[in-house]
Amino acid sequence: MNIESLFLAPIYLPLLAAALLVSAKAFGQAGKTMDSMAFLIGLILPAVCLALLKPAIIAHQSVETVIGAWDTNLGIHYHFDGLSWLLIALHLAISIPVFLYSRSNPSHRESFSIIFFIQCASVAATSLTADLFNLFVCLEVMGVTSYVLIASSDEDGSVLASFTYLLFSATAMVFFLVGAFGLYRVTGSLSYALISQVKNSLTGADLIVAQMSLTLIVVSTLLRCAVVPLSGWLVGAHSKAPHAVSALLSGVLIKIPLFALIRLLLLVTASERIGSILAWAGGVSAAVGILLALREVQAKRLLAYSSVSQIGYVVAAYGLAIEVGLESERGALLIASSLFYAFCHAVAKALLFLSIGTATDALGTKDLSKARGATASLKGSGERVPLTTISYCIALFSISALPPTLGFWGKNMLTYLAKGHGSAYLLTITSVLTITAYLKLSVLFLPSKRPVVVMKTQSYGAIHASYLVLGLLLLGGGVFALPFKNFIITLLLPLGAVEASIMGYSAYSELAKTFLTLMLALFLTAISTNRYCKRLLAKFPVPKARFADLFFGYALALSVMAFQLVR
Amino acid sequence: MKKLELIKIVITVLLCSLLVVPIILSNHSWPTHARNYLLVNAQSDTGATNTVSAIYLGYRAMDTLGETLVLLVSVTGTMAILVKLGKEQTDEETTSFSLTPEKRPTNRLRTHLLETVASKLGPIVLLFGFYVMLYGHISPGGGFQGGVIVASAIVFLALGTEVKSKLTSTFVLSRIESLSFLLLILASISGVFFESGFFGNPIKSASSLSANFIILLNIIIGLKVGTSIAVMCIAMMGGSHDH
Amino acid sequence: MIIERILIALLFLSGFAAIVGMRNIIKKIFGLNLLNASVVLLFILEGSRIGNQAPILDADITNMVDPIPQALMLTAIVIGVCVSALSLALAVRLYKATGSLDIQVITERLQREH
Amino acid sequence: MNILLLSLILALGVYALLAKDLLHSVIALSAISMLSALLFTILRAPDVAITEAAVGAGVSTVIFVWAIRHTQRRDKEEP
Repeated sequence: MNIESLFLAPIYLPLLAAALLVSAKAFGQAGKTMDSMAFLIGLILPAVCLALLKPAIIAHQSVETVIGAWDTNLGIHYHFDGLSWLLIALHLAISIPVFLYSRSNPSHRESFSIIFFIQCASVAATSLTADLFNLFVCLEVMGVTSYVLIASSDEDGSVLASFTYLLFSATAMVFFLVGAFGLYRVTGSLSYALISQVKNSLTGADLIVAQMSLTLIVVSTLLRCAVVPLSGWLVGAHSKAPHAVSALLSGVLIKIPLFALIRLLLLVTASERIGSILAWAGGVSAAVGILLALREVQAKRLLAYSSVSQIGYVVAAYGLAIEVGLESERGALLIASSLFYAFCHAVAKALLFLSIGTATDALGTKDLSKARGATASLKGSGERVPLTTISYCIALFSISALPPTLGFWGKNMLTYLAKGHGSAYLLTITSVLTITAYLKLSVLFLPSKRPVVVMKTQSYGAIHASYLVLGLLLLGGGVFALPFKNFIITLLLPLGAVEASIMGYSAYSELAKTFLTLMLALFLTAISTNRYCKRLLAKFPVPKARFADLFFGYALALSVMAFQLVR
Repeated sequence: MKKLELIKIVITVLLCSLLVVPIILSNHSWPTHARNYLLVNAQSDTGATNTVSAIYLGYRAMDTLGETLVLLVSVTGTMAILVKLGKEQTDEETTSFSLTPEKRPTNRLRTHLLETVASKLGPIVLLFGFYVMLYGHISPGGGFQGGVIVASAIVFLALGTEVKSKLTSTFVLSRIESLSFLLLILASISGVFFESGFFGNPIKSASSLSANFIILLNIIIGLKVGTSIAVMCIAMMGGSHDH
Repeated sequence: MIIERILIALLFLSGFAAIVGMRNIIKKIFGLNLLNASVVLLFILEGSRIGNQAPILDADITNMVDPIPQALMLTAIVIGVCVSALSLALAVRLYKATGSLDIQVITERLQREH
Repeated sequence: MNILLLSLILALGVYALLAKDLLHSVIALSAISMLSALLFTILRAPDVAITEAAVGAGVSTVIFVWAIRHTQRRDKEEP
């Protein structure tokens, strides 16, 4: 087995699992054993393959190959390096516990697993591909699986959320195709390396066409990441989906396209302008997302708004890294911390969605103004150890950047590195507001005087297994944060980054800052529970995203980016 | 309020058109080196004389796999929705397309035109579909196109025959579909064990046989596409409850 | 040549305007279909400018059209139809749930239930 | 010839979007697919023509008609 075959394993093994499940379903053989076998083939074996690849990755083997060993001008290029390894590892780290969790919900079991495994394959393919049209196909597979998974929820609004997301992103994908047309026409190729070779020597009208095509491609891909003018679809989709799907979508799927895009952005000239826009867009996303989350009274919608806010951190660091350039030490550190924070947020948000989802199911309501006493309800429904509450607390600590969790390192390192840029201020304000928003969410677990409501009883074995994996990742990551960080920096070296270490920085020196942030957040919470303040807040109108507004945001993003690039 | 909405829509369309129209109108000459390469090498590389097939199932077979996955997922999703709808709706909502002859309005007139024509046309269309599928590497056509034609033939047969035949039962069709999907995945993985890599042509070295891999993929994709589209169409016409 | 491109651009824009502006969700899906059709037309039209023979390697072929856009468009057509099939199924479910095809009415009725 | 076909396609497209009867729109879309297939044959793209005729005019029309059967045929503005 050579390195390419091992690297492609996360694509074809889940597909094999899906194919086995399809056959089992058609022949009436589907059941728990089949499901477990698919789990082994589709998720555990790829993880083993990744572990086998680790020595090669640490030795900085970066292979660019053509699928099927065809001619370089025609075949599809795939790129195997540290970045793709990290992205696939991130996805597996979330999808294994999510799959375990989903086994607790037996309805539509077979179709769910089939689509889940196809989505796994598409995520791996997206993080590996270095071909424009193949990226289009991978994004479409990822999108179609998301639409179906969102619509598989029994909730009423889920169909509308899925439909809105579908129409918005399908339209954007047509724009992506137009962009691919423009680049193919001007450069005569579809693989990133060949495109950048020709594009960097263009002049005049051809250059403008190429830049506009690049804009269409970048903005259409960023749509999947829900950066602010493009984020209108996210809240409905992620709050109405089944809990396991929400965890996966919010945790991983909004980040993969962003990092898949970096292969293209690093190659073309003038991408630092895209970077500066992204840095600002990230800061604005963070602030806007958290402000909307503060207004929200539904548990899952609050989490979804917080996803918009947290992806803002990732995008801001990512944009700054591209603006500075990966050759510089700061750029290398920034891109590493962006990926590091993506990891922190993915694990924490997945755990939050799973625990809050379980808690609201047990309570039977999602309304934060009414729901209290989730721990008691969970106990009533058959949970012996209050692991839901405990894991919620761990995730809360991580997402509010409190020690000793992974998020403490991730967020502080990121804001430290972003210092000096305007959006860093927005990020600092956001971290205060994030704690306030999550304190508001925590009322779910406060004890209640009312009698305990028990909706249904169920077994918590699979659910607890998934909590354990995610919770241990957060706590263990907190302990081994620095080695982990250095590992990421080493893996990203083949991207053109330089060897850089973050020696002068220790997050513990910022404990005072964390303490200050926490105090400020508590103060804000105290104020906001005040009656006058509540009345004042209620006067602000709630923004209602209509369908046309989504496209308005899209057009805005397009024109801002095109103006920056063509100018 | 309504005016504001309208202004927003107009601005959106204008901004997007500002970006898209220059790309569409650009006058750069179309690149030729890929075509020139294919003109010389396509047949020796893949064994197919139809260069579109050579790209579709050879050079860019990965895209085709993705496309098949999109089809699979969207058919699965549509079927799930159909099943949900089928549970909710009562039997009074019959359509003129309905598969069961008693429910068809044409049946009341006793013309039998649709049944007769469809049942005679079905086998011919089926044969044509298989022709398009099998000769995709040397003439226009291929697995996907042939598969869609096969699907329409199956729908014709389902419309035409009043007796349920095995070919038109969704039960059998979905079994064929699942097996051909499994075969497709196995065929694409096979290259990993034959040194040619994922989606490589495992029988590339035997030059006289190299077109066989494309023929094989054409047949598998054709069966997969044909059966899944046929299952979806039959389900939409209300014939999915036969098992 | 320029007229053909303008016609395709107009087709694209009318489809896009329908997606953004029409209130009927099935009309929106029609718009998506037109959008897809225009891109397919664009690729094939421009790709055929460099030759005058179909891309099938017969004995006397010298000047064939570019087969790459054709192969790409096969994929794009199929993906487009799959996506619109799925969106239609969702639209039917929305209609069954709310009794309307108007996006604003659907949104309001679904929000009211909360 | 190309211009003629393209302007027919454009006209049918606009009609499909403006027609009050959704079934008429579906027929117009189906006609667009057939005309596109014709255009593809003229442009030496037989494979795309077959696909467009089979998928665009065949399968997607069936799905559209199914959807309209299960919803409503007329596009009426609601207050």
